[in-house]
Amino acid sequence: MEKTRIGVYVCWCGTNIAMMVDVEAVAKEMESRQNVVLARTYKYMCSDPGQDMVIRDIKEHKLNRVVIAACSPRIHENTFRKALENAGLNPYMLQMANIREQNSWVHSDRIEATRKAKSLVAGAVSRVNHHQPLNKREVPVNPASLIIGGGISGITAALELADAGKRVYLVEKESELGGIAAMLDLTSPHFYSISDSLKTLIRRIEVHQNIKVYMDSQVKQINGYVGNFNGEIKIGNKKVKNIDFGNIVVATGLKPIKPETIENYGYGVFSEVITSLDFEQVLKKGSVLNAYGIKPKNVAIIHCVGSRNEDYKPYCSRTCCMTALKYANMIRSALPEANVYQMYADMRAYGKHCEELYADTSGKNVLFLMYDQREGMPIIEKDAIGPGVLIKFNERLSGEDIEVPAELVILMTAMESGKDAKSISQMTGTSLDANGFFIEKHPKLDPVSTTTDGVYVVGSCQSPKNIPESVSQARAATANILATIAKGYVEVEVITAEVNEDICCGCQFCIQVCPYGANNYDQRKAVSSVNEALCKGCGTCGSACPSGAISTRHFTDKQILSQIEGIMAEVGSG
Amino acid sequence: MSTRINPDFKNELTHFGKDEWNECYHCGNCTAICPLSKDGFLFPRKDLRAIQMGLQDKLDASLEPWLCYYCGECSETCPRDANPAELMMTLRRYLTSRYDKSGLAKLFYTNHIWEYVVLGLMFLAIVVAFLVFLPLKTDAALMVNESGGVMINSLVEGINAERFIGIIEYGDWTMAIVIALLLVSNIVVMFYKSVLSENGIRIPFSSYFTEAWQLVWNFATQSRFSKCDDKQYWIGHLLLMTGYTIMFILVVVFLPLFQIETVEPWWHWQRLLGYYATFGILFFLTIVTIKRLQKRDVKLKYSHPSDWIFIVMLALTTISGILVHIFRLQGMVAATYYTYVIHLAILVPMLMVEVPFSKWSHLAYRPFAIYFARLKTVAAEVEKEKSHKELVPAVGS
Amino acid sequence: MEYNPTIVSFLCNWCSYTGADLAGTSRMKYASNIRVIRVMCSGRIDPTFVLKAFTEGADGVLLCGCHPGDCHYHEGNYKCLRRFHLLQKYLDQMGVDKKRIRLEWISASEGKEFAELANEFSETIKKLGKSNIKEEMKVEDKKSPESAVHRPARMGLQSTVES
Amino acid sequence: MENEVNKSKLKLAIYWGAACGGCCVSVLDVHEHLFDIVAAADLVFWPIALDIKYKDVEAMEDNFIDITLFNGAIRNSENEHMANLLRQKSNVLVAYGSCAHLGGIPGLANMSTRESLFERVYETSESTINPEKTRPQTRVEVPEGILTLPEMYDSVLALDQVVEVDYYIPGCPPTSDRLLEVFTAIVSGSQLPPKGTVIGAQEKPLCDECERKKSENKLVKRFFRPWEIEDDGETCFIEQGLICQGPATRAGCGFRCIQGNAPCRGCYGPTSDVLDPGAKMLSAIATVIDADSPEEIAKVIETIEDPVGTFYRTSLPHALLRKKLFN
Repeated sequence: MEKTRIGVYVCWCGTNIAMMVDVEAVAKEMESRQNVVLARTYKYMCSDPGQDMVIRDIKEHKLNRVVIAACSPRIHENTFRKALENAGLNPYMLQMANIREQNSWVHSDRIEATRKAKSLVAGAVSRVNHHQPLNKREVPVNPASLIIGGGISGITAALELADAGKRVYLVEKESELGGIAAMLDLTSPHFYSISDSLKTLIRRIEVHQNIKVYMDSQVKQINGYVGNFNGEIKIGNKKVKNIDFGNIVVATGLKPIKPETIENYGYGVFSEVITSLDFEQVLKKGSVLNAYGIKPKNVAIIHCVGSRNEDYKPYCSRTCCMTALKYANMIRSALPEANVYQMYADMRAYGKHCEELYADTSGKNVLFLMYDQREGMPIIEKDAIGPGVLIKFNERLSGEDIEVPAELVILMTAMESGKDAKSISQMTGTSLDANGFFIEKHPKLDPVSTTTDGVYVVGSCQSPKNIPESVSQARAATANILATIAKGYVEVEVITAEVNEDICCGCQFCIQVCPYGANNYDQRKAVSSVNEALCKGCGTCGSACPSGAISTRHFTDKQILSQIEGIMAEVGSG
Repeated sequence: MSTRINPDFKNELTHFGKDEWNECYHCGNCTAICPLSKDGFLFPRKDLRAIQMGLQDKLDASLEPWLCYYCGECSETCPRDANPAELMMTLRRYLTSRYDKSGLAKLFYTNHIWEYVVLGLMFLAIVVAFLVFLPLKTDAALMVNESGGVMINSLVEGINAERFIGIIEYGDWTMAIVIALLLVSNIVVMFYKSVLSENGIRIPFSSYFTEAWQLVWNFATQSRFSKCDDKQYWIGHLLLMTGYTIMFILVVVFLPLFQIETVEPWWHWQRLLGYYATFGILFFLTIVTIKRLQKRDVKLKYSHPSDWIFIVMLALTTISGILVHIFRLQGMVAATYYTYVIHLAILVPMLMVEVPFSKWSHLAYRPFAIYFARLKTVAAEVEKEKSHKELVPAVGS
Repeated sequence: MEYNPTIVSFLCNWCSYTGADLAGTSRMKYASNIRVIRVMCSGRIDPTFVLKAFTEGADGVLLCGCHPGDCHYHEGNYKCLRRFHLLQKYLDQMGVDKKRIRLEWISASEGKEFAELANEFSETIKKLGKSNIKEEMKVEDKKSPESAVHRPARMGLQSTVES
Repeated sequence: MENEVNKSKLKLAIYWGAACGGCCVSVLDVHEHLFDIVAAADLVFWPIALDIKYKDVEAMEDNFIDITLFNGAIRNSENEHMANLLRQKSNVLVAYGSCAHLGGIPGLANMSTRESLFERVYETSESTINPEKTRPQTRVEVPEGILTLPEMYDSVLALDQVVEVDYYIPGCPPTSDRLLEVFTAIVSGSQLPPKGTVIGAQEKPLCDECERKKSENKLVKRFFRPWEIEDDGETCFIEQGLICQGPATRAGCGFRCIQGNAPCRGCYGPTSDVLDPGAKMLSAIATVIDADSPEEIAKVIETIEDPVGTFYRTSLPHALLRKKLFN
């Protein structure tokens, strides 16, 4: 058997690590560990010269295991795996020790931080001894895609893929396509008629030979893995259709919260009080009237109804400020004499041409009144002397307690994730954040992928978004999908469970444990087997296997136990 | 107690100058830059907010517009070009109209035709009065004294010099008393609105006297203009105020000493004072006229008709006064008489209209506002000491 | 000087490890005695790991996974929860203070919560004092030095290091 | 000493440490095959059957004995002394049976201290009258001389925790068939497996042999002790809520317990890759608890009355936590 030869590299990360950790001492300590051939430090291991150093050492010193003590493996594990690969070593012969995010950045005692770094690196050294080469696997990609949700994002994604000649299954739970966008009259900040544009897009979808639309339908089950999914669609109330597809675009969007739950606004009590989507319907009819059919002299638009409020939704619903400004403009056109009030908590005009809309609108005799959610939200009461209601609150910019009469009150209601987000996230193996929105793979660098390969989340199912953002995301996801289809194959998870058939006794503990149905009982051999294509490598079955027959590649008992031994081994101080 | 907002109020204010109240989004830059602003004293944003929301009572009680000396830094810093400095100017005009219970100030500011008409009528009245009751002697050419100057008090037909100066002095005093009464009544209203109307305020009686020096000092020196970076503005106001005051005192109080038949040598104190006053006023007028026309300096960029009326009237008064002096020294009898009549026909309406009802009044309201603000601060300090509680000072000084 | 314990922590890759990384990127300071071992899912945490950590000298063991319902692998964290409860009962029976092992849910966004948890658990363990498990479990070496080197394959791990 | 032994025959020793004697009996259970053994080997030491003294063993040359089958755990200084002695005198030392292998049933004494055991046995047990609280002493001087007794240790150890062991034959007791197989293999001179190997047992766990019907439906709402439930005689015990160590235990016993409708207790020990069989089984059992909330889980766990006795019945001294902590 080839002799184990380990190279240890401790990164300074400029001063990020070196300031709090004595990197030289860490490297020196590792030199004496069993099988360690060399231990070096370098300013930036992830830089090209840093990687080249590893590659050179692997070749010159015949290293066959590498430990890199640097930042979180979640950031650079792939970088260094590639470096190993470039040096002709199996990429899995690498172990990283996280001495930045979980050490130098969070501790303030240099001696302690150095001691901890030595432990963590010792753990990695101990572990890497037991690493085994793992080989990548490639599977073909089914060029068809499933799109869940027929809003503006789903429609865009469907057309992009279909126009590229790929089969698309579009599943919409309602009986009409268009989602929230279809309920809007004009867009902000440009006042385009979105319904006109949507009609064209929907017509194209309906006649497109590559798109199969399932209306009033829901996805019931999804099995498989990137490139090779299989799903069940329940159409209407009974029919179940089984389809195969290679990628999934989740575009389930969002919905407005029920403002009834926020009692101080009196929604449902006073007919003068309506939601923004109610108002869109009013606007679509062409004239601004309140529920009594009267042209209001005072129109109040209340922002952040349920948004940015710990009691309801802590996040910003993002589209309301601009929509509210749009309303002010439209009311101003329809009723030039009316008083228009914007009751806001903070005005957010972050997008292209949005600040301009704000500036423009504020010049149109619109009164902006600020309230503080923490100090108390506006309370709507019947106006004792006027025809409408009275909105009472402490106006933050003047410090005055004021009353504002209004015959029409528009609530800019918060948006929340769709109610089927939970089940779809479970079916697709994706995660939801604390607010029920889908979590993207990386919020900055990979904003439409998810941690499940082949599943993309676009549009407002991630967080409230405006139309151009949703459209961009849909196109980004489809570009990714078309790239994988063009490539023809995808690489699938190599960190999977494996069964040692010499030990497995067929007790079948592992079968039910697997959330992906990857473990099966082989009646003929009387042992369990793992379908590696389905396995995601969580390792739960390994921990449930009483006989030790199942191990999780790259996270074997031996590897983890030796990491514990390494971490707990005595280290020199200072 | 909550206040019902009045969105129509801002329309009323548009007649006083600035007519756009929406640009401000309350970033607070103006408050940050304003040399008068102190912690918790949201000057000048607070007044702007009161206008936007139509909090009229708040504004009527506000002294801040008078404390502001229009350095213009707020307007220069404003990211939205909301021009808060000009807003304060507008508020000063508005407040002038609110202190005046006769309604004339409001009439003049909101419709300046009326101001022209009143000025014109008074001009005509004085000219007519002179021509009818105090006409030029037919042999006036004889009324030249031995030094070659015109004997101004003896120019009128049928009235001896003593009688004439008595009439003029009587007129002076009448005018001064009328103006003073009007101005004082306005200041009383101002005091009531800005100080007394505030609930629970208790001003220690002694402080009325101990703080009175503020009034005199600020009136005489206009020292708060010196807080602006541009010192020229302060010097201009200082020269104007001193010159103007000297002239006013000489004309009203010491007329018999001043308007005399003999011509004193040029170094005589009377003449020197007169020259100083003339120079002071002219200097100021020249500067503001040029700058108002240039429209570069932010505080002189936005001119209201009332601003120009004041400048023009003051200029005409001064020029006519200079002409009287020149004609007199040159022994030009008729010219002296007619310019004298015109001088009075300009001076009197100017004082009658400007002092209680228009632009001039700010020279009085400003020192009083500082005085009142001091009184309020003293009251607040006493109250604070009494209760040992943290109180936000009502106004800074 | 105050006793400085050693805590071994098992964090799931998707939520808790990311949460701990977030504490780092947010520069939140916390106790330095936590030694983290990354596993893909809290469902991978085998009770053997916990016992091994204790016998190697850990004073406390912290297990963290995604919040219930948020597991990247759907329900691995529930498996962890069940094992944790039975393991606690076993440890209690073995005379090990139950407080030396803790299971908490830390999401990817809960950097602050992780830092607080690390501090809080570190305090708990400091109060409990040094664990005597390693000392107590040591088998006095009654064998000859040569035989001490050799142990059956299934027992040790260092011995199986190919050297 | 001059033993009448045939140099060509294997020299076999059998010794018991802290044991019940069952292992020795298991040797006799080979019945008539005992003659084959005797034909092939000379028994040079076997306290239960032969009158050969310790001093006779001490007198043997090192490695004189070819094979020693050592059964029983190490509980006292005598056990330890003999383990060392036999190690010295034997070519091949075999840990024979659960007690020598992993500590066995006597190992459960590690849940008590020596003091509490003495107190119970010599003072508080219902059948004891000992007002003077007399306890056995390791050394007592009497007029006739000095009497000694072995010193009882505070905890029970498996054989390999005291001396180097060559092979393990697990079981409580090992089945006679397995013993014969091993013996036959040795006699026939076939290649011996690597040192440290468990012999006389299968590599696969017991379920591989077990004839009960197994399925993937392992979820359990509550656990039962054998007397609490009527076993249907054919379904996997675990699926019926009975904790059976079968999946974590080597096959080789012939699933005799299960044939007797009793769940496996794990006497054959874990498979070769398992560090702590109790922890493995504990993990597997916890995984199939059919509850998600902490309260429900705790409720199900209440039905596992004695985790140590359940999961470490025959392996406690060899577990990661090999004894209870008394603080």
